[in-house]
Amino acid sequence: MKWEVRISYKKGVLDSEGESTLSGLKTLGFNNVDNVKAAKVYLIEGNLTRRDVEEMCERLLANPVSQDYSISEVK
Amino acid sequence: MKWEVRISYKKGVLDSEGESTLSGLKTLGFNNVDNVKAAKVYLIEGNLTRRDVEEMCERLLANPVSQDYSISEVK
Amino acid sequence: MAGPISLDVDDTGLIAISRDMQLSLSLEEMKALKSHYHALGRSATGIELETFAQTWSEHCCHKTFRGEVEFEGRTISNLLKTTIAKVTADLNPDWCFSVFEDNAGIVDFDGDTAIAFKVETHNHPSALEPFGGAATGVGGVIRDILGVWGEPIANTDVLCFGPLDYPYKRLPAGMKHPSFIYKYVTAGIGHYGNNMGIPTVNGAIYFDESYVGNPLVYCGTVGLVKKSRYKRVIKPGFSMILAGGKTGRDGIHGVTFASVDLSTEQERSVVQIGDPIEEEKVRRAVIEIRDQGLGSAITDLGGGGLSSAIGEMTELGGCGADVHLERVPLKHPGMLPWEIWTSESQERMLVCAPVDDVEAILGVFADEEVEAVVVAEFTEGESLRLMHTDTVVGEINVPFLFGTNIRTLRVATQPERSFSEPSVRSTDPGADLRALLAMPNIASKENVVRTYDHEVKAQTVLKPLQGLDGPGDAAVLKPLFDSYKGVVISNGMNPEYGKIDPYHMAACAIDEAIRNNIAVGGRRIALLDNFCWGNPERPDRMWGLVRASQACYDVALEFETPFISGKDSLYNETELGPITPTLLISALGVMPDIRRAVSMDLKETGNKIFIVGATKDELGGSHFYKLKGSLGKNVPKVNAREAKASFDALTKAIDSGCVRSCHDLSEGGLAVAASETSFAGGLGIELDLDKIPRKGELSTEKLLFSESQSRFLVETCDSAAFEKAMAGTVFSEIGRVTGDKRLRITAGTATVLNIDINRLKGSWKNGL
Amino acid sequence: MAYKVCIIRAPGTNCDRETALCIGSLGIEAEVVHVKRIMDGQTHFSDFDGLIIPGGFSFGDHVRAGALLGKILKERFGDELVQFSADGKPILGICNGFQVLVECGLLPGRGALGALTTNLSSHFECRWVDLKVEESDCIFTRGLRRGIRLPVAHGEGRFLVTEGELQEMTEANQLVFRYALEKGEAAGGSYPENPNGSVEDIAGICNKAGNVFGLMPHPERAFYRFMHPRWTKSDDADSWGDGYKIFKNMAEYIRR
Ligand SMILES: Nc1ncnc2c1ncn2[C@@H]1O[C@H](COP(=O)(O)OP(=O)(O)O)[C@@H](O)[C@H]1O
Ligand SMILES: [Mg+2]
Repeated sequence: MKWEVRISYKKGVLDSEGESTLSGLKTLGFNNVDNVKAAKVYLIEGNLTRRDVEEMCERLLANPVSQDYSISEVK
Repeated sequence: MKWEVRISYKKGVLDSEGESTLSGLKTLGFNNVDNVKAAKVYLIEGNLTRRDVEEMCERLLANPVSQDYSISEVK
Repeated sequence: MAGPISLDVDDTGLIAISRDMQLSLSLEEMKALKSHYHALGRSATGIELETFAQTWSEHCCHKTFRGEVEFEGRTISNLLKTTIAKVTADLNPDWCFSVFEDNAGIVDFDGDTAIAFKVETHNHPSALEPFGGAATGVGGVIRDILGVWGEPIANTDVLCFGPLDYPYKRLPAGMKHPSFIYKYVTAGIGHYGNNMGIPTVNGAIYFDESYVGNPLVYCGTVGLVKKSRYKRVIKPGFSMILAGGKTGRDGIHGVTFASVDLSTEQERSVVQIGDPIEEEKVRRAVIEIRDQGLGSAITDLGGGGLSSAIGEMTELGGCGADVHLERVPLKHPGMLPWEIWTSESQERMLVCAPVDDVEAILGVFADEEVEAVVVAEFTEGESLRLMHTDTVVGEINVPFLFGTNIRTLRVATQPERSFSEPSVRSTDPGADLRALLAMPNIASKENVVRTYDHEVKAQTVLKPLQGLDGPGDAAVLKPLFDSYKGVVISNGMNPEYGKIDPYHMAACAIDEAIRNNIAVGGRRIALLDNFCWGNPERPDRMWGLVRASQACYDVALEFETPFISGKDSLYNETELGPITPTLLISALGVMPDIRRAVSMDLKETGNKIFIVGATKDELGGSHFYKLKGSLGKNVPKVNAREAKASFDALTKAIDSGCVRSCHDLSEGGLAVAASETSFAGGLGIELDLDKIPRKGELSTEKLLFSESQSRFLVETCDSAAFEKAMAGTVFSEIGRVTGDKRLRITAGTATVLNIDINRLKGSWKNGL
Repeated sequence: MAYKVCIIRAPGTNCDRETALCIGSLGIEAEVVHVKRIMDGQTHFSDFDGLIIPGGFSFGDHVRAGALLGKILKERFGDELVQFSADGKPILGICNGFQVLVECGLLPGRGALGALTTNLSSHFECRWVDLKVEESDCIFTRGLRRGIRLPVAHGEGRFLVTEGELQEMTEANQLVFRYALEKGEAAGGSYPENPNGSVEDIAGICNKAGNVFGLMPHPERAFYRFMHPRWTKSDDADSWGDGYKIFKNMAEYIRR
């Protein structure tokens, strides 16, 4: 099975990478960009249930104070 | 419009984050994980065409020599 | 190509083989191979030809520098030996421990501890993949230090980019914009050094249009060697251990024998992203092996991979070897023997050891979780046998591989160019000064410097930014816990002068590297040369190379500063043309007691300011002229004999304790140096141009902005002591440190400029 | 009896040597121990009188800075470390070590949560900062009153906690260092004085008992005066730097 885990900043936590990418794009002349958010994705393969992957997120991949996670199966 | 850009390492280019996440998960007892790949996602909002976003990838976000990118529209 | 390749063909056939296999071997070289194999009575194998191509490449054997050059009606044979290495041979200092031999130059330091220093370039990969290219550049030079059993303690980096505001429209298709390259090169350097815990303590960033599409990335590493543990012994029966990262299809130049299918083609990436954590583990293991007294020789794997590393080991040992390629741990299954043999995968080292040491060495690697295997055994005789499982895939005669010396002949012709002095005036010297401070080459590099860890290891005594973030002249390290002895690292580079005259450019680069070192208290200086040049097959480029090398000999000899190592990177040309010839001189000094180190920031109101050295009408290639859109003609020239006397005197002054700050005069001349020392100290300064020692008549702007060499601005708390130390040299008291925060320059009673130092600092900080 | 401190390291840890030299020069034996040796059971935390988690990039700082080492310590040795701390033995986490302590739950405190996330500048930064020393029970900062200066060098030092926990920490005097203006008051989030955007300018915190201390700045890079960026201005190159006292306190506390 193949799972995709996406880790993003919690609402209220400033996404500094998104912000600096935004300003970088503007410097390059992309003036129509309004907003950029950055996130991290892990593609995880193995004989794993959704519950396993949830546990991975809770135990390692996401920090509950600063990050949200979402899981989806990749077909 | 909202676009999602995903940047991942090209095949054959070392993905050290994926590798060490894999071994970290194993150390924590997730023995069924076979493979982990890491990627980065940018969610970009603005009055932008797909061509604009492609240009962003080529000029700033991705390095075509070592990274692949894919673009999709988020509805 | 699995099958044998017959070299029994005519010249056209030989050229075709070299071309089709991308061997880059000349017809003469192919003919030498032809007769060699004819005598052997057999065909060559692919892996054998690959080995010759690697070993005889420009990269590995420096064809241009070691070949012959027709120059001004005579033939120079071996430029390296007759200029750069000759300085060292002529001086023959007893403190040089190993020069031009091993992976790095090594000089004495303190008792059993010696210092190794090497600078490399990684230009082409950085043009393609700036982050990975720069990172692997850092990783590669660190391995050069490990490759002399050295413990890396500091990195330097000197970077050259196209202008950051270069118009996108003018970029040829596929070429990356200088700002992209700048961003990712600096990120790659920081990434590797920071992760490995090696401080990046010194460097420079330089901009010029000729670097668009061809950036220069110089990476240097300094390390500590224990002389009693420096071993290079190789004997038949000894084993060779390959340790570190797995071997993959990365960086294999010689593309293709049999046609490759698409999937493998994708795996064979031209660029690599280094893994500093892997190298950090390798570093720990290598140092542990050294300290336990295990192993008999070591080398890194760089260009040419195993083929170069093992080849050189057999040559050093005067023996042969049996190599078992199937034992090499692979990233990509199914790699062909020649791919394994020539792969340039990162983070790998080769350790040689007598059989009795092997278990223990493998154990040390295992402790650090580094994969290590015995890949080869040295044998009696002179045959390098390459095996895959039980098949012999190649057999090479070592003396032939290294002894075949086909001299490359180059022609050097002086290009016809003429230069003239512009008539530019400075109607508003204050405005010109602020504009100069904001020029990218002069402006603060703080935004980059702070992304590098320059403090890790807690040995950095003088840091890249000094006082209130002023630009330091040199870095000082205190690498030993129980000694106050210091290592001093500095650089010099002046591509702008080379546009007028490569000889004086080289002379100035040497002077600058040395005077930066002297400024903080360094002495007993050793030099490294690093040439980045265009295509040496073009006579005009070659002429510049010869002239620059000659200057290296003349000037370094006079300064009594031996070269201990160096490197060249030629063929730096793109469709936009060649790069401006660029010579980086790196200087390695020592000082007996770091507590005497002098930083460049002003210290105390009331102290007197002296200028050391004479100011001349030398603004050719200056930044003032550049600001005004001219190049000029009167390039700065070095009088090394006078300079040496004054440098020695300054060292005496520093040791006497009367020097409170010292800053060298370089781009932008006196006005820029005075601004920097002043805003770095947060104190004002008052100078009188009339008091400057000079040669000839000089207008105000020339006094302010001339880039004459061998000059310093010195703050002293004891004028009498300073004057005594400097007696017999050219120097003069020209002003004092003031309590207000203003830079005030007068010519006698007339005010030339009077500016708030924070405004100057503002221009300087926001230039990039 | 010789006292011994464990300096734990993982692949990518790179400040272990200089940190060991600091504590080692104060008469405490400093042993650098690979975490693998603890996992193999060759060495035990309980053999030591103190623990230091030094700076660096443990496991490449992949996933999050300090996360992998933090979770390994938490899941494999959580009980042991909780006991270690309950026994009153000192634990010091410097930079990456602070990140590890937060990820493994030893800081802010048992069960409570914090995060050290990407700097607001979004990049690694090396600079000296002024620190305000807060009133606390932290055993490492005893006797430190006036502001001090230490270097930081990190890319992920922005400390975050939930509102409620921040209040609890404040009330329990767990805030130890705050980034400050040169004059001494807290930086109020202003850059670069607060180099990473930490809430409340937090640069270092301790547990309630005061024997577990994590900080982003590097005291081992300020052990001697000649490490200070402006030491050349005065003539006391030989004297101690502002980081000395932290190790001195640790040593004295161990010998108490
Ligand atoms: N242009 C040069 N100037 C001075 N020394 C050089 C130059 N090129 C090579 N050398 C010397 O030759 C030795 C071998 O160099 P090189 O082949 O570059 O080694 P490596 O491949 O390990 O970097 C080095 O010690 C270096 O000092
Ligand atoms: Mg080498």
